Amino acid sequence: MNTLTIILLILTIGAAFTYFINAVNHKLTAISAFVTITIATGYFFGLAELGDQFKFALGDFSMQWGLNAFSYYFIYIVLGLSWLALLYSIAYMEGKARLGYYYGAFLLTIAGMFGVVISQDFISLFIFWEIMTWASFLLVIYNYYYNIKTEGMKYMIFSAIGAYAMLTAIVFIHHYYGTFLIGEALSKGAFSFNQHIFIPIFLLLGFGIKAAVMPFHVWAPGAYAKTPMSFTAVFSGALSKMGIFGIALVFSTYYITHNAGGFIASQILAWMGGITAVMGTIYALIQTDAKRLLAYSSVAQLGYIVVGLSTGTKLGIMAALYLAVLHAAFKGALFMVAGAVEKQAGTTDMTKISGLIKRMPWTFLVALISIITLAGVPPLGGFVGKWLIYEALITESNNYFLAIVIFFSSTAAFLYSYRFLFGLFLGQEEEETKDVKEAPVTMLIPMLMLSFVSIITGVMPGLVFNPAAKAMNALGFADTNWDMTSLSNIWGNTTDLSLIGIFIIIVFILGFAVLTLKGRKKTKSVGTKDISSSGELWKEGENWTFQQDFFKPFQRAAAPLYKFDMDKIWSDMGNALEAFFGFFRKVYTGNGQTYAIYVIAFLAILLIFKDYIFN
Amino acid sequence: MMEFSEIFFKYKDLITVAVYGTAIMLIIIGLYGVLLKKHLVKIAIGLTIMDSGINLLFVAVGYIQNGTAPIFSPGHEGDAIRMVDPVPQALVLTAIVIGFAVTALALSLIIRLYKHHHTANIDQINSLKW
Amino acid sequence: MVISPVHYIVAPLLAAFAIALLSKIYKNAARIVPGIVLFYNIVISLVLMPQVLEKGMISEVIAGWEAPWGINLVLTPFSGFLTTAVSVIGFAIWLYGYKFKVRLQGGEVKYYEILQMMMIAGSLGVIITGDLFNMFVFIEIVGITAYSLTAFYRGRDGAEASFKYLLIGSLASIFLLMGILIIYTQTGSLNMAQIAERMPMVPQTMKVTALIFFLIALGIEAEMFPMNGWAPDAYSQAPSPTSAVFAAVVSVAGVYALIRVTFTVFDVEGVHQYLIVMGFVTMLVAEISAVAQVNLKRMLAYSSLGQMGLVLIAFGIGSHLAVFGAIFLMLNHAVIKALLFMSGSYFIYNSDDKRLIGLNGIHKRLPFVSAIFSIAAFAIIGFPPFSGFWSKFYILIAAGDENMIFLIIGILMVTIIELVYYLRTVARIYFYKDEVEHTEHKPSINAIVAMSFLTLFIIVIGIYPNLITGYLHQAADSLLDKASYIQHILK
Amino acid sequence: MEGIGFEILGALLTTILAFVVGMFFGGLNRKITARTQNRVGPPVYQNFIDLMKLQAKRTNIAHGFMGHVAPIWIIIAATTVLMFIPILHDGLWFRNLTFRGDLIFLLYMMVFGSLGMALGAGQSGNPNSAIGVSRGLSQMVGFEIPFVLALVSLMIQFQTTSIQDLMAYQHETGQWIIFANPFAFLATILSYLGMFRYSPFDIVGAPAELASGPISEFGGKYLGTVMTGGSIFTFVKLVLMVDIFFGGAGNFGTGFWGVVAGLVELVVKTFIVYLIPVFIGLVSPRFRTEQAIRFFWKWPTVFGVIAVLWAVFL
Amino acid sequence: MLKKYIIFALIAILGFYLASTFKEIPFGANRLGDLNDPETVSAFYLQKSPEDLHVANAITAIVVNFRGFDTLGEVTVLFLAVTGLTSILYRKEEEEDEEERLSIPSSSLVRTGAKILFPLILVLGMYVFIHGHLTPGGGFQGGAIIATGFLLMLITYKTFFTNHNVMTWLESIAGLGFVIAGLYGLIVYGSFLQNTAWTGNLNDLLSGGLIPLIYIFIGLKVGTELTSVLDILLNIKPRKK
Repeated sequence: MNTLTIILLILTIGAAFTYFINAVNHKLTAISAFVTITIATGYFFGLAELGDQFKFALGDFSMQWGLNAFSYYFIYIVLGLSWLALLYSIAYMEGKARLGYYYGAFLLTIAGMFGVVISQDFISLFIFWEIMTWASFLLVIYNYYYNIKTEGMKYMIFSAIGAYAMLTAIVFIHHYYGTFLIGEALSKGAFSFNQHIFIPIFLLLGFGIKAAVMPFHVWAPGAYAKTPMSFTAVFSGALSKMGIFGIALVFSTYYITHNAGGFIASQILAWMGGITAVMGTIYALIQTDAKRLLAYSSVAQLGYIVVGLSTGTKLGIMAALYLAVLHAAFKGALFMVAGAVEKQAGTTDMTKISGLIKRMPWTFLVALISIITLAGVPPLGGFVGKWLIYEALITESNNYFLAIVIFFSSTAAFLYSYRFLFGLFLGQEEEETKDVKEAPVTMLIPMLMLSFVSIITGVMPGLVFNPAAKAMNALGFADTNWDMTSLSNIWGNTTDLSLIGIFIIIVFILGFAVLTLKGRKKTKSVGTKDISSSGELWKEGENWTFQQDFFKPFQRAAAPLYKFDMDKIWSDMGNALEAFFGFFRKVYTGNGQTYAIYVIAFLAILLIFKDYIFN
Repeated sequence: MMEFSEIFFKYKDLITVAVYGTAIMLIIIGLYGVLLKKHLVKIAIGLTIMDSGINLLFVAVGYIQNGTAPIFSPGHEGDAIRMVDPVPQALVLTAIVIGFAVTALALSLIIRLYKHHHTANIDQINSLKW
Repeated sequence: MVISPVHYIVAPLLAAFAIALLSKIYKNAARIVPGIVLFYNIVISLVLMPQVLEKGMISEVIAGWEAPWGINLVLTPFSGFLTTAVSVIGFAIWLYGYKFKVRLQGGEVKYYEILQMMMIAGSLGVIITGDLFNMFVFIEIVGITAYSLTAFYRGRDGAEASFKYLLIGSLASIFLLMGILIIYTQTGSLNMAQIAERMPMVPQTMKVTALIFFLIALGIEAEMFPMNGWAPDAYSQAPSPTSAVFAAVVSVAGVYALIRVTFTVFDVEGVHQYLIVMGFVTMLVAEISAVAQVNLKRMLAYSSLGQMGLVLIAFGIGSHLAVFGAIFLMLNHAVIKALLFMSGSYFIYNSDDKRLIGLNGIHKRLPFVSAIFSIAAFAIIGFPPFSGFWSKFYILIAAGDENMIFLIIGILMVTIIELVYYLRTVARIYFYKDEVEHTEHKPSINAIVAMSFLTLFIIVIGIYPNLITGYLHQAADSLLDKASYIQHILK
Repeated sequence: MEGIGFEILGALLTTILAFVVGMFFGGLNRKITARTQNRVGPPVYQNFIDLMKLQAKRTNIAHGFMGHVAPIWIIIAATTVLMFIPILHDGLWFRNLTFRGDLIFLLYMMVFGSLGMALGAGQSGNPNSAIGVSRGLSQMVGFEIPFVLALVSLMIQFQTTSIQDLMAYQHETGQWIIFANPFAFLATILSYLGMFRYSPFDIVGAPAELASGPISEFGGKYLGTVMTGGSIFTFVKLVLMVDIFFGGAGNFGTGFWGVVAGLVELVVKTFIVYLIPVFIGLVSPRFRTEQAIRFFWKWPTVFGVIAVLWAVFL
Repeated sequence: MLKKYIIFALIAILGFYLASTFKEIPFGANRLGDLNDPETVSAFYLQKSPEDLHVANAITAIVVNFRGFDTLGEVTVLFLAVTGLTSILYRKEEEEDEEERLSIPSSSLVRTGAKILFPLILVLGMYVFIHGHLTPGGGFQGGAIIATGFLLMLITYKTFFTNHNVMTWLESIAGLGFVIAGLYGLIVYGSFLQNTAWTGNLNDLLSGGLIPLIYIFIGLKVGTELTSVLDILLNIKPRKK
């Protein structure tokens, strides 16, 4: 028996067991789910090693599962993040209804992602892909029916479009190259853009929808925001990375043989990614609900990753892989923060609550670290990703203007980053949130662990670089050695992260000491109601928090960008189709005689054209 | 008094047209009833007319010129050579009975429809649509 | 006495004639005897199938006259596979419907059971007969029973649907007779194998005209697009077990007849393109019409029209893999759609409302049935790991091997339409608040057994299709290998 | 003269120098403004007096943790950037950590301070601060674009991302980059106007409207620290400008007097550059935020694009 | 009205193509081929029915023996039609009301005539299906004749009711008889409906083995079925206004 199959079995059986044990005892549900994922994770990192393979035949097709460095890298994200998210769920989902449903679907989704990553033939890839999709769909519609019609349907339809595009490509790979094995298809150049271009195009469509690339991103914000936060962490952190996984796979041919068609395609995809980043960002910064804000920001971040992938250079792919891990870390943490706030304060609507920093200091700390990472400000991990992308775009593949676009979106990202922190934690302390408690410790632990990842990667990115380099090696890149603590581009300019970190920490400690010690006696700490308000004093029940239309000026300035609303376009298209269907089905007039006339007419037509039809 | 076979030879085409034409005309008339008449009973009648047209075609196709009925009555044992094709007639027997059954069902359905809808106009009986 | 294909027909006939007498002695005979008969059909299949797979095919003659002269019954791996499937599903449906009619009067149950059983028997006859006119007779048996069953409920709509069905159905029988007549005049035979043998000598115009009449007549039975106006009404108005039989048995028989005639009997070019085009049109129109349905059974009916269209497409592609996929899809559709109708009827039964509104939030009352309905819905859309996925996948691969990219894209788009409305339905079941008043009708144990059996089939085949792919390959081969059919029957 | 001690000494010297020069520049700015408005104006060393007054305040109002650390963040930003740009072109003096960071790092480091400031202002809960922050960040999105365009054009043109190399190039060829790529200079100087937040881009602070915006809740030692950091940062920005476009300072050998001459040259150059925003600020009214952003996205961006094209095709 | 003309056009097209098709099939031409070495089924039947089956009426031979399976199916169709009719027109007991059958009171002439004719018609029908294998006619014809007799009675006497019990028994017995006769062949000779070895000699009343027996069954069945159809259709109570 093979390790991979055993892990899949553990996950699926655990899912079923969890689902059914909920009927017995609600307490046990979370426990069994957590035990399952723990066993699976431990088993994997304990026993599975590179090169494990499992071959078998299903139908008339030979299936093959295996583990190479590339998939291993993604399993870090999948299993690690899922483990933390499940740990988080225990407290987060406490007292909610339908726990069996939730945990079962959760484990099933994990199994699906695991399968997608380890499958080395297209059929099992597709099967696991579908399992992953509809299992996650079950979680998207977990919160009952007000979002089945809107978000759930949108998510499912787009996923189906993607999956079926993928299926078409798979079918044609089998037609042209006579194989279902990914490795074989790769070696035969199935993904090359110069022959049978629609195969990689369809595959990219399939994976790109899951990665929420621009014209198809409309499902993502709603789905991320409507799902229970404990799963959204995985949803945006790991599940969307499956799309990244696939895109990297499709481009792996182009990475080795830089052919012209691949270049054009990658450029187009890169620009789509850039537009995605901009769109996600500018829509994120006008949100008033923290969850939607984070959701849009996830779309933007995935845009960066797509850009990194499609540059196809060493730094670019490293940027993508690095950001894949880092985005899992900080965005997972941020969604967990939003979940914690939702659980403790009851809502994440930033116009309703503010000033939670005193109530939930630890949560705020996590949020701060993750937001700094997201904004890409040194000395935390986010900067490394940003640096890699810019260097890749400017120094290696001459996409200067794309670099500007990316820079625009990441500068605008400061706005919503600040909005998130300010809206939830800073600002006036509200009466409503007086008695909000800090989140329970089982929720804090995963968040803190994730933010620790953000911190450590800031000074020692090599921790991520080395496995990522192995993954790139599996993709066909020459294994280049990466320094543990410093970045260097092909022009030989280096940035010494550890030095920066150390320096900043020193200055911080000095400044903090000085500022705190100097006149400590004379420093008196006051609440947020005690402020200089040009003479007038704060009265009971007044709310001075500035939350509505926070970035109105920017909105006015960037008005043209907001004109172009993909969501509306898609919904109009859908309504038009529905109307057409409603009209077309009237061929079935209830009149039996009409049906008879159809028959005779059809007969007459056949008789007239018989020589043309049957010759 | 002419022998039948001579008449047959004389007016072969005419007879052909007459027989086939009658059958086909029956089918067409029945079809006309089915497609254009609004009254359910008339539609059912159209169906039966089509049926009889087909049956007539069968028999006509089975006919062999100046052949006898396929019955070996005493004295005619040997003359299978002059007999018409028996198979279509056998098939027609079956077809007729089936047509009868279908017609009976149709009529019973019409009775019920008339009970429920108080009309026998097929255009007004379309509560199931789309 | 040794078991032979004719038992498929004789046992139900015997039972049908006997029930009238038995029910005078024992009231419940009308309920039980059909079950015994249908179970006996399964036994027959299980006994005959190995021989068929071993010998290639079984041909039995009636009245002791050898193949071209007398009527003969043929069990090729293809038809044998279908008969097995039909018998099993038929038995499952009987088991499901065993208690179904309790709310009607005892007087009716007798007729209902007889008609149901004879409908299944007639479909079996269509599948196993090797004689054109005999096929016509059996099609008529199916038709008569179907008309009667469609109008079985007292409501006014039943009679209307039944009349439409009867109108179109008798047109079908007339055209079928016409085709048979033309063929008979040209070949002087009614035996399919002999006709197929003599077909090359038939002049082209005759051949094509006859083929057209067959295509129309059998297209009506196989629910092809312009001729399938009757289908939604009949499906939606018949009692639910009957709808299940329509979807699972009758349509299978119709498609079988169409395929047998076009593939084996005739040798005309262009039939395959015709099948592909019309199949796609059927599928498209049906699914489009299904989206906006408000009536559950009507929606299911349109969906099964769509599936039939896909089956026709697959047969039209005509390669080994495509035929394989088509047979697989026929099987899957039979099982899954039967399941959908079974579970759906419990929803209707519970909510006293044929419309989809009645499904809102019904899973609270019927968790088991809802689960089965959802699984079946996912399966028919073609989600892995359910059996529906494999058939669709095979068909797509076959289409890909014929390099029909647009066909593939079209099929998948239609599948997305299908996905939309099935998803809405499942969403209603689980995620909507229920407004309408409900009457409490828990599923009876026999229904649960039947449904869970079929569900198990879906899942097991979905996870491990190798269980039946072997038979399917033989079936596809036997359908495509025309020469051996002729040679084997004509000796 | 090597060794870690030397490094630290240099760092301290640099910081002090930057601090002093920055304060004086601030004073000069106020003086010039007064003169042009026919006022006498405060003495040049007025800022030192203010600073001392602030540090000596009786009570300091703290608004919680973020408000407490915000000034430190400004200090961090200023000093880090200072450490990572070369003060003088040659010699070991004031070399600090120059070789360890590149332009992209500097780009991000320069927004570090304003973010920290914004967080601090945010916690104070003063609506004015929040509004100021919103305006400031929006405006930042405005002026960063041309600035980055300019820097990118330079990176492309000289195939490097390190200021060291840029200065080295200017030193070898003797040609200043302002001539090598004038549009880059235009874009940069225009975005500097926004960076300095003098009018017409002073809506962030908006004296007399927002109660001086983000910093309105800061007093005593906090405001003092903020001022310190700000003045250092002013100097840092100028030095960066000079280093990039005006060939940097100090080609007079590594002797003591050479260093002094270099420093003098640096101060002169920086002051000349500093006068540009000052004078523009004198003569121009105040932009609303969106006007400011649109301004930055109009001509400076066009210049930036031209600069990039220039760099690519010339 | 456009639809009408379209339909006319359709019908015309259909008629045209039918005519052009049947033009190719010469009327009255001999398609049987050589009778001694039969190519077509008809020739084979014409050859076999006197020789092997000793049935004078070749059509009977075909209907009952060569293609007896069709006939079985067809009898089933009739049976099912009756069942279907009953189930379609089935009325619950409470709907039942003693409203008498809609029929014009017939004159005494008709009544006496019917009285006299009815047994004769029955006898004629029985004759027809008993001699089905010798003379023209057979089970179907005889059954039809019997049914006409009952029809006569039904429309003449409003009080005349057929005994459903007897009907059921008769038709079931007849149907079972047919199937059992077939099973006899299957059990004894291994082929369903196969005729007995003993077939008498041509043109005897007792010839053709099982064929006359089966035809009698068919006659009974058809007669009863048709009668019950008429009965059911006549017993529909008129719609209440």
